Amino acid sequence: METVIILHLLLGFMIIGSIITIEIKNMLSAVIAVGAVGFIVSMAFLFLGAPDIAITQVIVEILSLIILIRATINVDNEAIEKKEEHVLSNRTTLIFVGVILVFAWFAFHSLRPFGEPLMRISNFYLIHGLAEVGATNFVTSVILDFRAYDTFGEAMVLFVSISGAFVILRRWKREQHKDFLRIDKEH
Amino acid sequence: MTLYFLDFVLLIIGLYALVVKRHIVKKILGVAIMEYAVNLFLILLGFRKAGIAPIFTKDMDINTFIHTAVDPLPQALVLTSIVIGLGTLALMVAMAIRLYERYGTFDMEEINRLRG
Amino acid sequence: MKKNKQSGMTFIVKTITNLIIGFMMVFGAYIVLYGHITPGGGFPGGVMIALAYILITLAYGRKVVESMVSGIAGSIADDFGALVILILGFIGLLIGGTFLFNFLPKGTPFSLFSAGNIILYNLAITVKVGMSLYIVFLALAILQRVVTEDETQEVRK
Amino acid sequence: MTALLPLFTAIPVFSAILLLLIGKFDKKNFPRIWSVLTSLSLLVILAVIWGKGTIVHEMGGWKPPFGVVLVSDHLSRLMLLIVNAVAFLVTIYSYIYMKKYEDYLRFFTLFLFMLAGMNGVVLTGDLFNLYVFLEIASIASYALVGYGVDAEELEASFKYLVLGVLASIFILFGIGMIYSVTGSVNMADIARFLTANNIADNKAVLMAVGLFILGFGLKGGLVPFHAWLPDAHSSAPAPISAMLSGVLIKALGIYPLIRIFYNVIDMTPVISTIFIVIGCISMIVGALMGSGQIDIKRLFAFHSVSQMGYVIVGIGLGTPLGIIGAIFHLLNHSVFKSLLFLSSGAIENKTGTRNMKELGGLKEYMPVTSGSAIVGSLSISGIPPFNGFWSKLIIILAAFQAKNMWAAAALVLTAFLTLMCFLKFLRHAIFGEASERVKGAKEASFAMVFSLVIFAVLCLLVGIFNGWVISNIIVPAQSVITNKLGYISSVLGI
Repeated sequence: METVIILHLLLGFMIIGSIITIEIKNMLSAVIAVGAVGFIVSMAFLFLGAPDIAITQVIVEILSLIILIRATINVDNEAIEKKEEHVLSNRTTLIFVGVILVFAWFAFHSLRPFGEPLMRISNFYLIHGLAEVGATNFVTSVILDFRAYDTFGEAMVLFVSISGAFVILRRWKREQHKDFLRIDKEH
Repeated sequence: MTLYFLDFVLLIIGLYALVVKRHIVKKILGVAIMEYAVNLFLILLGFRKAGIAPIFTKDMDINTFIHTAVDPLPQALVLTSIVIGLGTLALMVAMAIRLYERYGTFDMEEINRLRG
Repeated sequence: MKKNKQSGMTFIVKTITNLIIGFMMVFGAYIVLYGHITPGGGFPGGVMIALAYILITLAYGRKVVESMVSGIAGSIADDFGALVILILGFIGLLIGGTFLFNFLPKGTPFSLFSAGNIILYNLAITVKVGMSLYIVFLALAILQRVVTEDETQEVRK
Repeated sequence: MTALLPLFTAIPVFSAILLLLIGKFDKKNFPRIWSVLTSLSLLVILAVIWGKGTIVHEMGGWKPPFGVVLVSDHLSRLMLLIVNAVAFLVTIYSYIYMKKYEDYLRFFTLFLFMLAGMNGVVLTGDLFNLYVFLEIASIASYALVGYGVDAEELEASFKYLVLGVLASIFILFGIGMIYSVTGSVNMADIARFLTANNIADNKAVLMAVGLFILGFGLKGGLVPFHAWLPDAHSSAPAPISAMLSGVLIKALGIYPLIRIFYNVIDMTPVISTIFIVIGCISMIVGALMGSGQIDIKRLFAFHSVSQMGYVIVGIGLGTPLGIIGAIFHLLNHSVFKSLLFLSSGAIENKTGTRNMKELGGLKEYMPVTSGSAIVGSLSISGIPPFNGFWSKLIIILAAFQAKNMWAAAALVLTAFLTLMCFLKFLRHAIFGEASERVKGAKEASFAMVFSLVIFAVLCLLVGIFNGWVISNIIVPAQSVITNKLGYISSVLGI
């Protein structure tokens, strides 16, 4: 029973942390605040019985913090003071968000109650996992044998995003006819 | 229920940051928060009351293990989506750096205006 | 590791890095190799080993790390990691008739070689994830220095 | 036969990785030749498995609801035909076009990954697997849109990236909700569970439906979320905007909507009205905003939004005739829209500008390109002998048959607006007196002209033999869509 209380606490901290992330002025402290939210998420995974995911979350969290700090360290870190709300006036966003939250509240009531998952497929994994795959870590047996195609696809996702980042980051001197291609702005 | 709802509030906060904030890095942080919210939601779905991690150890009995282990399927999905989130984050930071190099500012409104 | 004084961070950070690197590599290798017995797996282990190299980059600067694992070697290792996964998939297709079929013997549950080619997948994913994240960090680091040079103040890198 | 299905994603990935390895030594010719061969081999495999009924491939040897399963029924094969045929012709086109950019090794790598991602989305029978391959194709297309690393391209690809990630997060949240209610991620198993327990009206499924419409609608460029499409499609290199408009928004946006709302969750009247309303708004807004454009690529991009509105209206009608019209228009749109974008690429390559006001009299200097552009414009505005006319006609008839007068009116109005807009394009760019920029231009090189001519001939042939095309390709796909129980039994084998 106390895990539910702890989880409520953690989720509360997460919400506070993300509000701090959004409203804080200095960019570096916003990145640190997101790191804090990430680590609380990893703690929540531990309480929810997912050690694999907690380890992965912590490690990926550290790496994304390093990459984010790398992006914001040498540039002007002050947020933009100019008028913030440009997309939607405050009232319409609040009404829109209010409607979504109310509908979500009723939708979540018709989900399975917290703590009783409908284990239709996972029971097969738990029963047959040890005999047919032989791995005692059932999450790994699901990842690398029952649903190996997902992990194959996901290893390729990382591969694509790395070569995509290289495409964006390559130093490339386009030939001088670049302005030739430019659409004439003054028309 | 309230856990799902609080998690959805976290998602809405990330969405708010993504849509309203003008600073590119704030948008990236908004995306990161939304990724956390979705991953946590998937794991919350798989939790079993008084459930243990789906790791079978020597001193366990297989039958009690099957009835108390937490659902391993959402964990497999979340492992994949965490790494996808890392991939998109790397791409976004690369683009943010190049945008800053080209436009000299992280302000999305400024960039839209300059782009004409 | 040759300790060139002018690049990298302060002396304290360097000594701490020397102490931590060994532990990080061993722990990463443990997580990868025992991924199918205890929590862990290819991804966290790979990222941990990449973090060890990134720590050296931060502490000692890019030159030191490039001498150990150069960008080209990293990208080739990255491609080989992905190729191994694909080849395992194709072998599974030939032997078992379905893509990514687990064709190796399953062994006894708690021993190291116990889950067929899960351990091979784990190793391939470790090499791939570790090397590709290391390279992308190098790319981000290189570009970052160019940006700062435009602002004509030499950042100690 | 079932062993061939995983090759559709494995071969492009394998050749992309090989490209990176061998490309380090030979940057110039190997990447281009190798990717043309790869897309050709995929077409050959498709020809081998073409007429074979529903083929199911269980990944890793596990029975469907427990492992990931690849399902190739008539609808998937139709989408595979669209994806791989356009990809093959675009690869030939970019054989010469990419000379303008020095480093095209990574271009072809990302192109092959995008192709693998789209094939993965179209073939998979598993909801989460669809999300993973949707991510592969999207991330590859984000990087490809920003390939020129120019100020505008970077800004356009960043906006596309942010909205794309937003859509993926909504889709994943929807998958989570469906998983919680039905306990499974396999599409056929979800469909069986929902029909067995007839809980299709419980609120969680309704919210998941909303999230799917939001997510896939954004990927498909429908109106409330089309903000990224004109910028991304106009600032991308021409072969990429042809792939994006011609194929990507269909394979990642429209196909999942069809598959989920016909084979997994029932198409309730509420959802069909939502589809029709979104479709009509997309049509009209796309056509209106398209008519005001000067840059020909932005004009084509806006018309992509309005043509997708046609398809969504056809699907929303729900009647067999409406679905036949929608799928036929999907096929036609991918042919003539890729043709238009490739011809705009050829024009831009030779005259250096995409501004309609500065072009003019292209028919003397670039006869073949302008000829194909004329064919493309006529078929998009629905002039009889060409393919666009027949599919628009079927959708309009379906709207009348379904007594949906609002949709029919919107359909006819948009057809008229599209016609006006493309006549303006033809008058400015192709006919009229030649501006000084056009005088120096000579015909595009052979590879580019080759794929333009093939697309134009396809437009004409499909237009003339539409009877054969409808009965042999479109009707089987439509029968798969409306036959939900058939899908469940063929996949799960019960």
